[in-house]
Amino acid sequence: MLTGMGITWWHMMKIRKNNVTLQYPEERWPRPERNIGFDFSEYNIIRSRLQVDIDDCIGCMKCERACPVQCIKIQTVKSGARGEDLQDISHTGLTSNGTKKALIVLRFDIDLSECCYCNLCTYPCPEDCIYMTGGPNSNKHPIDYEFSQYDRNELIFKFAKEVEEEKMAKYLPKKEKVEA
Amino acid sequence: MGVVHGDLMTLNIGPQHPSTHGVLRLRVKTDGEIISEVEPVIGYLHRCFEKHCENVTYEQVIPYTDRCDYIAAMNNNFGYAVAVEELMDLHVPDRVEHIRVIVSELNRLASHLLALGTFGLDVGAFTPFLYMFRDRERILDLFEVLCGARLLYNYIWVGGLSHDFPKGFEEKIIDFLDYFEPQLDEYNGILTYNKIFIERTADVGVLPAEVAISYGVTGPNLRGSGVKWDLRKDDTYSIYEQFDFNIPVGTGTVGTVGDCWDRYYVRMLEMTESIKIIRQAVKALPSGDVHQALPKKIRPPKGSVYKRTESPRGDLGYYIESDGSPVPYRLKMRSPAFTALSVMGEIASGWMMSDVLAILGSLDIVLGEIDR
Amino acid sequence: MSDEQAKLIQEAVAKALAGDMDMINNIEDRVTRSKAKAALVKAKREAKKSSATESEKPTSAPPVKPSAGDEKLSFIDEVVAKALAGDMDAINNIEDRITRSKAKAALVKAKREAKKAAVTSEETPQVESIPAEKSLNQKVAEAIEKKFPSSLTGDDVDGHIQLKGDDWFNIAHYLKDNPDFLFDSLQCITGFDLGLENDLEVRYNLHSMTHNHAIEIRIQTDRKNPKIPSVEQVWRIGDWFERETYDMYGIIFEGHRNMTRILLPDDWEGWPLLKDYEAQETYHGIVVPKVKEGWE
Amino acid sequence: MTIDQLINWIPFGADWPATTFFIAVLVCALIIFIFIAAYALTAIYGEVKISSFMQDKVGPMGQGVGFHTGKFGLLQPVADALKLLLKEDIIPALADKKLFIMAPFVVFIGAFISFAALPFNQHTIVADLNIGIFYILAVGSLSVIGIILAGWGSNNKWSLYGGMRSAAQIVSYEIPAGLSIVTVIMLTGTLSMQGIIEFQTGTIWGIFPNWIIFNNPFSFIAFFLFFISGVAECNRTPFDIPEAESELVAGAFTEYSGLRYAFFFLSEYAEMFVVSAVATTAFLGGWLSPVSGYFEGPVWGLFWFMGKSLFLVFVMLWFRWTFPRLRVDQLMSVCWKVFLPFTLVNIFGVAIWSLIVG
Repeated sequence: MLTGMGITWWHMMKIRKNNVTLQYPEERWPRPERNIGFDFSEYNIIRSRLQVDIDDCIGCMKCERACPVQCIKIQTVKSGARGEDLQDISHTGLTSNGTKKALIVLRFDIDLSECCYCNLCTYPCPEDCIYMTGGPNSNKHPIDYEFSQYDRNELIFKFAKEVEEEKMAKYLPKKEKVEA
Repeated sequence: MGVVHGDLMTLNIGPQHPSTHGVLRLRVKTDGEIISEVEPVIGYLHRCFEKHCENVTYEQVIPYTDRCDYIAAMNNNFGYAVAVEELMDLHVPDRVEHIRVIVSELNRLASHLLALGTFGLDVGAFTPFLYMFRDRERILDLFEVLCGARLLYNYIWVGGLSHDFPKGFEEKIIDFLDYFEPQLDEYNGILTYNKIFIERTADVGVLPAEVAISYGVTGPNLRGSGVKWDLRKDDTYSIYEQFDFNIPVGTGTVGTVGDCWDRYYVRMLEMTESIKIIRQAVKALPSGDVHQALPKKIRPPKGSVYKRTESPRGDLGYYIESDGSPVPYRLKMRSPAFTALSVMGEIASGWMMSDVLAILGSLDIVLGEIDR
Repeated sequence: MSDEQAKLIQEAVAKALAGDMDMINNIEDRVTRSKAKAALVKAKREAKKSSATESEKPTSAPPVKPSAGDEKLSFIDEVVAKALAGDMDAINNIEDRITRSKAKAALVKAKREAKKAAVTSEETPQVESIPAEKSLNQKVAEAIEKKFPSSLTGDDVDGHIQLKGDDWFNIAHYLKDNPDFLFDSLQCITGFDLGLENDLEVRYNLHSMTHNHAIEIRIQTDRKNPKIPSVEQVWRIGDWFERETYDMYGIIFEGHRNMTRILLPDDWEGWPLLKDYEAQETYHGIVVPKVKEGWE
Repeated sequence: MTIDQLINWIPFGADWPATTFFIAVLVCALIIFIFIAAYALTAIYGEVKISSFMQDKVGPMGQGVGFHTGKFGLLQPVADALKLLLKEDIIPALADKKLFIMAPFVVFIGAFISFAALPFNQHTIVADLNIGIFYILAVGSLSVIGIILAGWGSNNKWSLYGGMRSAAQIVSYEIPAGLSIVTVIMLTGTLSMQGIIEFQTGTIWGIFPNWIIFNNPFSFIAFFLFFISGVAECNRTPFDIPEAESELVAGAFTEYSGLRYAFFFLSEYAEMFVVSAVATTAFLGGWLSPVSGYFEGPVWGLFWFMGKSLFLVFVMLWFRWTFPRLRVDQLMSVCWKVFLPFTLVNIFGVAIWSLIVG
């Protein structure tokens, strides 16, 4: 009986600072590495939010296939010439590591309300353009895990570039244009 | 027990009860304190895991296995990966095996800490719960460094791992173990040998060995009843035979063999065993590339396999039938908590109200795994 | 297609087979000419196939692929055979790029088969060297056959034991009480849907704590009204496993004391894990699939 | 500053005796109510803060942005009070309205009245009844009725459980508490609180203060018995079965919210203070200073009295964060099979002791 009381007494007396509660509004995560000694850039990854650099995306849809919950939707269309820059719809022909882009990404939506943050989509991506923000990728995009919305549909992040209809019509495949 | 028998009232220890460890309803017939019949009602957390697995490729099943037993997700991944690897008879490099053992033993510590903490809560002791969670926080931090997530890791893949240990990770594990070892006897001091705790748990909810075997109870609950059965030793998988650790068995030091206290104490001893395993595994950690044996396209040959691994709650069995396509034809997960809960009806009738909840806490069930 | 046109085509094809192609070429009506040509190709292929079968190579030559010209295929076979024997230059100096890559692929396939054949050959001797200790499955199968004649259906016993469903209850008792089997713990019951039309199957994984050995027993029942005797009295866990299999597959276990759904709500229609299962639209007015605009 | 001194202190008191008496009582009641409210809030804050130290948590910290709970969470009690006052008072549809509304007040009255006889100082006592301690024990059991009303009134099975359990617990623990007080009365011979404290003045062998706890071994045991059964009486761990979170959600108080819940809360802490106050008066020499010669005087008296009882309240907090909960039948068996015989033996022992020692 008394040993138990002894322990709580000892705990009370020795107020140790390494308790693990995190004062959220002030100490934002990733908190200063108090007790495990790892700076958050040394983390393997941090599962915060998916971010896509659309300029690098060549529309290969590997991430769409890899997603276990099918929460990524991509639509692409063949661009005129391979690797050609199309200024008016701000479509860059070359990716950052020089590969030529043959497809224009019309739509690249990730539904973050359904995403299970398993990070399976970032591995197959040849251009490494889909990644989790922060941690080792913090040079590409600072960490962002505060993206809650009031309406569920706003959680559908649209990464493709917004382009007016008639400008894009020029690049839609010919026969589709005939019927429209 | 009860001499006075008024008319029995059915009472719902309903899905939103503070100590049912999740969404479980106990339909209970009682006439005041003494509970004459307990019938667990499950299915509130059913997410058709097995139907999902029939439409998703082998790599994509892993995040689903995480979400079954979300307290010991590493052990689930491990069990699934071992099952598929046996189906494809794929051999994994040594370093991956060692890391898998380290990581799932760490997850076993975290899961036992949670189990013992909430068991203390059910019996009313509030402080040990917080001590145990403070230490569990450390393990979750380590996992966070390793694979980004704290609870659902998607770390152990079929044929290898998603990430390797970051630089200096082994020292951090050893530091944690050195810090954690003395904490164990602090828990013993405050809870295990506490007179009221012993009074509340000794001789309560006694589970005899044959009943346990017939109900398919496995893991710490079975070992609490005195049966020496641990898959890591008896049906070894991965490289567990390289480590020497013994299997604690309930001996009824306080009450009879197989009561709540035994199940609690077996988990406490198991933690010291896990620490031993982790130390040996970290010492013997070879170098190598963890992505080496990751198959490009997982297409197991036709056939079926039933593989069991030791999760913190017992035998976690995967029955996988593959028809050669990259999508499993049928995947059945045998969940240890499912069988542990089935024995609840048998051992919990006839006890008082607060004992029924103590027995439930000692069985350490997780509803995500029961309802799949 | 009028009959004289058919006659004309047959005649042209016969001539072309004999080598005189101009008869076909100068059929003026475009349609019949194309038909004739098609007939000619078909005729040639039959001829090829009949000649190919008797010239089948003894070595595990790559299977004859119907693609490309037939003579090219036999050429690849020889080259691969030579390469297998170690003389690689035959393959390297094939000038036509496509055939060379085909030959190389064929070579790789041949090598893999050869390796596999070698591996299996190593294993098999081990099994034969200790014929005395029959595998556990055979022992159990024989025991069951002795006690309950005509209850074994499948013959292939190494992976699992196929049983007929009818007296499964006393077989279960027998397996549990027989001293040298002592299967006292039922590890897992797996419901199984063999395909759209064919029947359902239930697989029992039994394990013995004392002898520490395990077997798997499969019982098939037809799809229309699936019925299997329940083993709930033998192994108490059977109660919940069977209720779950009933819940997912609709297999009714006779003799089960409380045959109700365990996971799904009691008034849910349909058996979810069947291959031909469609989820019901609304359940008590709640629309089952989540509607989300701006998507799909 | 008892009530009668107050009466002749009021200037025009003489010609309307009834109203002045009423005013005096009103004033005292107000003072006590404010004291209880203030004490309860600090006790809540104390409990949360101390428990956070004991459990390695941070507890209510208030630094930084936004309207938080002050520097070290000092505003936490204010925040709690505001929350309780502003929260909506839900009355369950099928609840038995009258009982449901009446219950919290009955419980609070039980605790509130017993403050009247507590001797805060040599002469600051609301009513120095000559049956002081007996009055407190009698009134203390009033709150049981309130809890049963709450349990029955909120018309759900769980609170009925809680109500019945607490009824059994409090009633059965009144007996050992009462009997251990009997040992004190046998020594002091008087029932009035001030009288008991007078008896404890002076020293034994010059150094020990002549408190009843050191008087003889039996009264030493009687102190612990009284204190533990007092803890059981106000439903604190290890006897907090009526509102056991893990079993009965919140026992009899499940359906309450807002102001009504505040009253339950207040009465629980008030009850704790009453029990520890009676323990200090009866055993630890109320407002007497441990070093008999020095630190006398009214202000010091108040300090000693508050210090001792708050220390005992702290011990109750300490119990809460260390011990698991007893089961109901164990609770009963401990009370009837262990405490009762002990107290009887105590009484017998003290009787012989006072005979021999004289």
